[in-house]
Amino acid sequence: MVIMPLSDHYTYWITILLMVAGLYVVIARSNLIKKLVGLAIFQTSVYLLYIAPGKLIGGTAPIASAQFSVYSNPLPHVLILTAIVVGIATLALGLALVVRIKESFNSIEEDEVLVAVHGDAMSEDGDA
Amino acid sequence: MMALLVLSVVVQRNLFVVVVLSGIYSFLMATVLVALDAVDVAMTEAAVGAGISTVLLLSAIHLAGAEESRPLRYRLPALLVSIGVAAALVYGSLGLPRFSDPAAPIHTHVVPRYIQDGPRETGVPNMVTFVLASYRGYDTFGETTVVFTAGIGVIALLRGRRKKKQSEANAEIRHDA
Amino acid sequence: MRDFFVLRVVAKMLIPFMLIFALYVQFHGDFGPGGGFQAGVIVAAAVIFYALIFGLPAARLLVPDALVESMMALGVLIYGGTGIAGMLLGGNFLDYFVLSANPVTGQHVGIFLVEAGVLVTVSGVMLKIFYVFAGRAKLPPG
Amino acid sequence: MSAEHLPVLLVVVPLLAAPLIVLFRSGRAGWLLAVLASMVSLACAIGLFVQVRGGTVISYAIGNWAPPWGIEYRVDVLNAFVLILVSGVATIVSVYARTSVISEVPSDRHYLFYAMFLLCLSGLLGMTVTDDVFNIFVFLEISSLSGYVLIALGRERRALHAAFQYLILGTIGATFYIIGVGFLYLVTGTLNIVDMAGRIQAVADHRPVLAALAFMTVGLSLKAALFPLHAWLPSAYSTAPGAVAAFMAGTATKVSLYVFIRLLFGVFGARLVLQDLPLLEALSLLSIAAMLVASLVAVMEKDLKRLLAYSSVAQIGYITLGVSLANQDGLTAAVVHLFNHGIAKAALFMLVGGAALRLGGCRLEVLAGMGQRMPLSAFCIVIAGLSLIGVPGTAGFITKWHLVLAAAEAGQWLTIVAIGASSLLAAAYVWRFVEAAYFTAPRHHGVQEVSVGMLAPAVIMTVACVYFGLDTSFTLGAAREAAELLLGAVK
Repeated sequence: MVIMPLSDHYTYWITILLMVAGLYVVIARSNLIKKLVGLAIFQTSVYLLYIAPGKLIGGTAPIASAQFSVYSNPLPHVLILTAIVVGIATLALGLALVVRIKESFNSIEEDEVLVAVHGDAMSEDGDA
Repeated sequence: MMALLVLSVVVQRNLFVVVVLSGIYSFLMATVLVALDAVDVAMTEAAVGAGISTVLLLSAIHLAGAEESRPLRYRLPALLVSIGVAAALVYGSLGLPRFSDPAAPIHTHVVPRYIQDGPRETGVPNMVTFVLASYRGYDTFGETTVVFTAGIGVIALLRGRRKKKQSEANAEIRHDA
Repeated sequence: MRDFFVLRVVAKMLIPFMLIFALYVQFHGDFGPGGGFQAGVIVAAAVIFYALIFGLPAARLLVPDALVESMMALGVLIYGGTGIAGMLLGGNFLDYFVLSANPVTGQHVGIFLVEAGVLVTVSGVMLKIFYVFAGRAKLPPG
Repeated sequence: MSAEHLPVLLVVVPLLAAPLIVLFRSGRAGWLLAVLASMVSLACAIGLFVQVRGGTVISYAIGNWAPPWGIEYRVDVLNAFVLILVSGVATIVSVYARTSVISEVPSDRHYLFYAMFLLCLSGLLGMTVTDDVFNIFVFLEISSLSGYVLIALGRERRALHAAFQYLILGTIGATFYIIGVGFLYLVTGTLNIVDMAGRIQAVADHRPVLAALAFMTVGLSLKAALFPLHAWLPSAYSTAPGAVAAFMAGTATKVSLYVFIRLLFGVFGARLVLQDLPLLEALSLLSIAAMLVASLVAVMEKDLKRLLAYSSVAQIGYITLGVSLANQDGLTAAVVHLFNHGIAKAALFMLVGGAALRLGGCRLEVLAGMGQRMPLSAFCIVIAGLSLIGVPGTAGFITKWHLVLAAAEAGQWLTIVAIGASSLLAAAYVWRFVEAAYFTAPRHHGVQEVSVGMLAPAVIMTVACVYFGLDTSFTLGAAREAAELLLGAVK
């Protein structure tokens, strides 16, 4: 669906919509897991910004072979492979933190955790 | 369709549903990536986005609870930030090369050498593989280190240190210390 | 879950195939899509599959935590070691040309070694993360 | 292995020491390796600095693939200077960390702590030494992920929330940065900074370039805690283990600022005439706001660590103010303040971390009478504090002096007033500590000075604050050369 060049910049705009929706979830929602899902969507959408322009219509996947002479651009693929790995690494760490926050604060809603954090700051004896 | 999915992620409050939706989102993304000739990326996105992330998110939900207790609120500042970001992106994208323009800089600079000489210089036909492991092998070294960092980070955060009542699990964790 | 005899048999049959598929993805990466990262994920998935069917303790007995943790570190060391080897043989860091008398063979060796490094670290980390999360979740023990 | 490999050894030695520590699984061996690897990095950085002094540029092609096809390490006087700061702070803090870690981190995690510390260090060094915009992102993530974990290892449960908040904001920052990289890549076709600077002039449409500048600025400002994007910093620094706060306060934000300066002048400067940009005016306004507002918040703070963290936000304002002036003195001040503020904050967080361990907290009322109970620590805090104010004879004065010169040259008299006001506020927040430590009756009895292992590194760092205020040949010399280099790239 994305490959149809309805307009010259159609693919960019789809990418932008997805990115911004992800970003909105990160900022607006208070549930910590939901924030991480939003973050993942935000990151995933950036992949399209790189990959879509690398496509050449009539080209093929960048694996050299005698039958083809036009290939889509391999460099964005390499960069995005790295970005995917970084994304999952961030997600794993984020979830580990959420689990610890749940165990320590018994909540994963940002506002409730914040109240507890301020409570700790006031009483100056945050438990470990 | 992807946009619809993302919108339902925004609205949906049951985290379990959100996770499943984001898994489907990744899967759709992988399909799009195949259409864009990025087969290696598609394979990884399917394995990571639809596979590992989903498993991780589900186990985290299992540990931390599945229902978002806050009702949906439309927060003006967040909306404004998002709109601002979107505006900047659209503004920037207007000056970008057309879709599938063979004369775009990314197709005329740096990459031609990979495509023309790479298979001969490295003896490997998959361009993604040799750019990844050789020309830009140092990025991949960094990437491996990122994975390693995340691994020991998760250990440092989640090993041991549980409440006493779970001593059975504790004993289990001891033998890796 | 112990009692699902069929599951256990199917699992025993499937897991070797998963590992072979992982090796295929690893080595076929030169010609088709795939490589160390994807193969690493599949190896980890095979063990996770085992853990789901036979229980976490059984999986931990088969692939102990200490081994997994060492794998995480070892992969990075293999990758970095390949880089250092390039330096010792008179090239730059991660210079594969010097790894063999023939530069193209050198590239082959280099790419093979670093992909192996990626495989080891990625499978180790994925598995470890699963162990740690599942250990906390008190997955039904076997 | 000869000297030509220094640029890569600098990063790879700490990076490979980290998995070795994980293999050994011993806290003591981990500490030894961490100290050793940091020292090797420092030695490499000094070796590089000696070579690049006087305008030489060292280029190192990793994998022997010539740039822009491969990844290039490129060292000039600017990043060699930053490398010395980062590896120097790491070396001193790694010695200090031994005691700090034993008292603040559970013992089964000691070796993981040191592995994380080294990964964070190699991430920061890698960001500094590379000439590839995507490679910067990869190493930024290494330092960030390890940074989140290091902060979360703090004793209080607040540390977990601080780390999570930092993870979210840091990842948004990194993603913004990568969006900016995407725009630049799409219009230039390259990722190598030098290559990009050459090709960006030929780009017909300036809209993607401006968007890239905007996204990279916001992304890096998030990582650098530039006002008003500093939300993560105070809670992160005040809840992290002492050694982590000292290390990160001295290095992490500085490296992000370095990358920002490098890209602004090294890539965008070649295309956009800096005087025509509203960005510099905006940066200057935000810097002044940071200097005044954050200092004011610091004056109100009751917790010494949070006070220092807000002071960091204010001091980052000095650096960006120097950048926004974009003249020789301004850039000199910015670069030299990266260093001067880095060592002052590292010293202060080490000292306060030690005091917090002894006295059981670092709210000002808990520190009452510290001047009698822990005379050397308290004295050093005052000395490093004087450097924050910018009293003559300390390193901080050098920065202030050049900032004032730069503002005068640019004819911005109001800016000079703002610098003066911010210095007065700094004097006020340092005075709050003096008042508590010397003019309040002690609450604790039988409290002793911290152990030599913690005190000695902190004292060395404090002495450095004074030394570099008196002998400026190294710091100012390097900063002047770096400023010429940056301005030369723009012309």
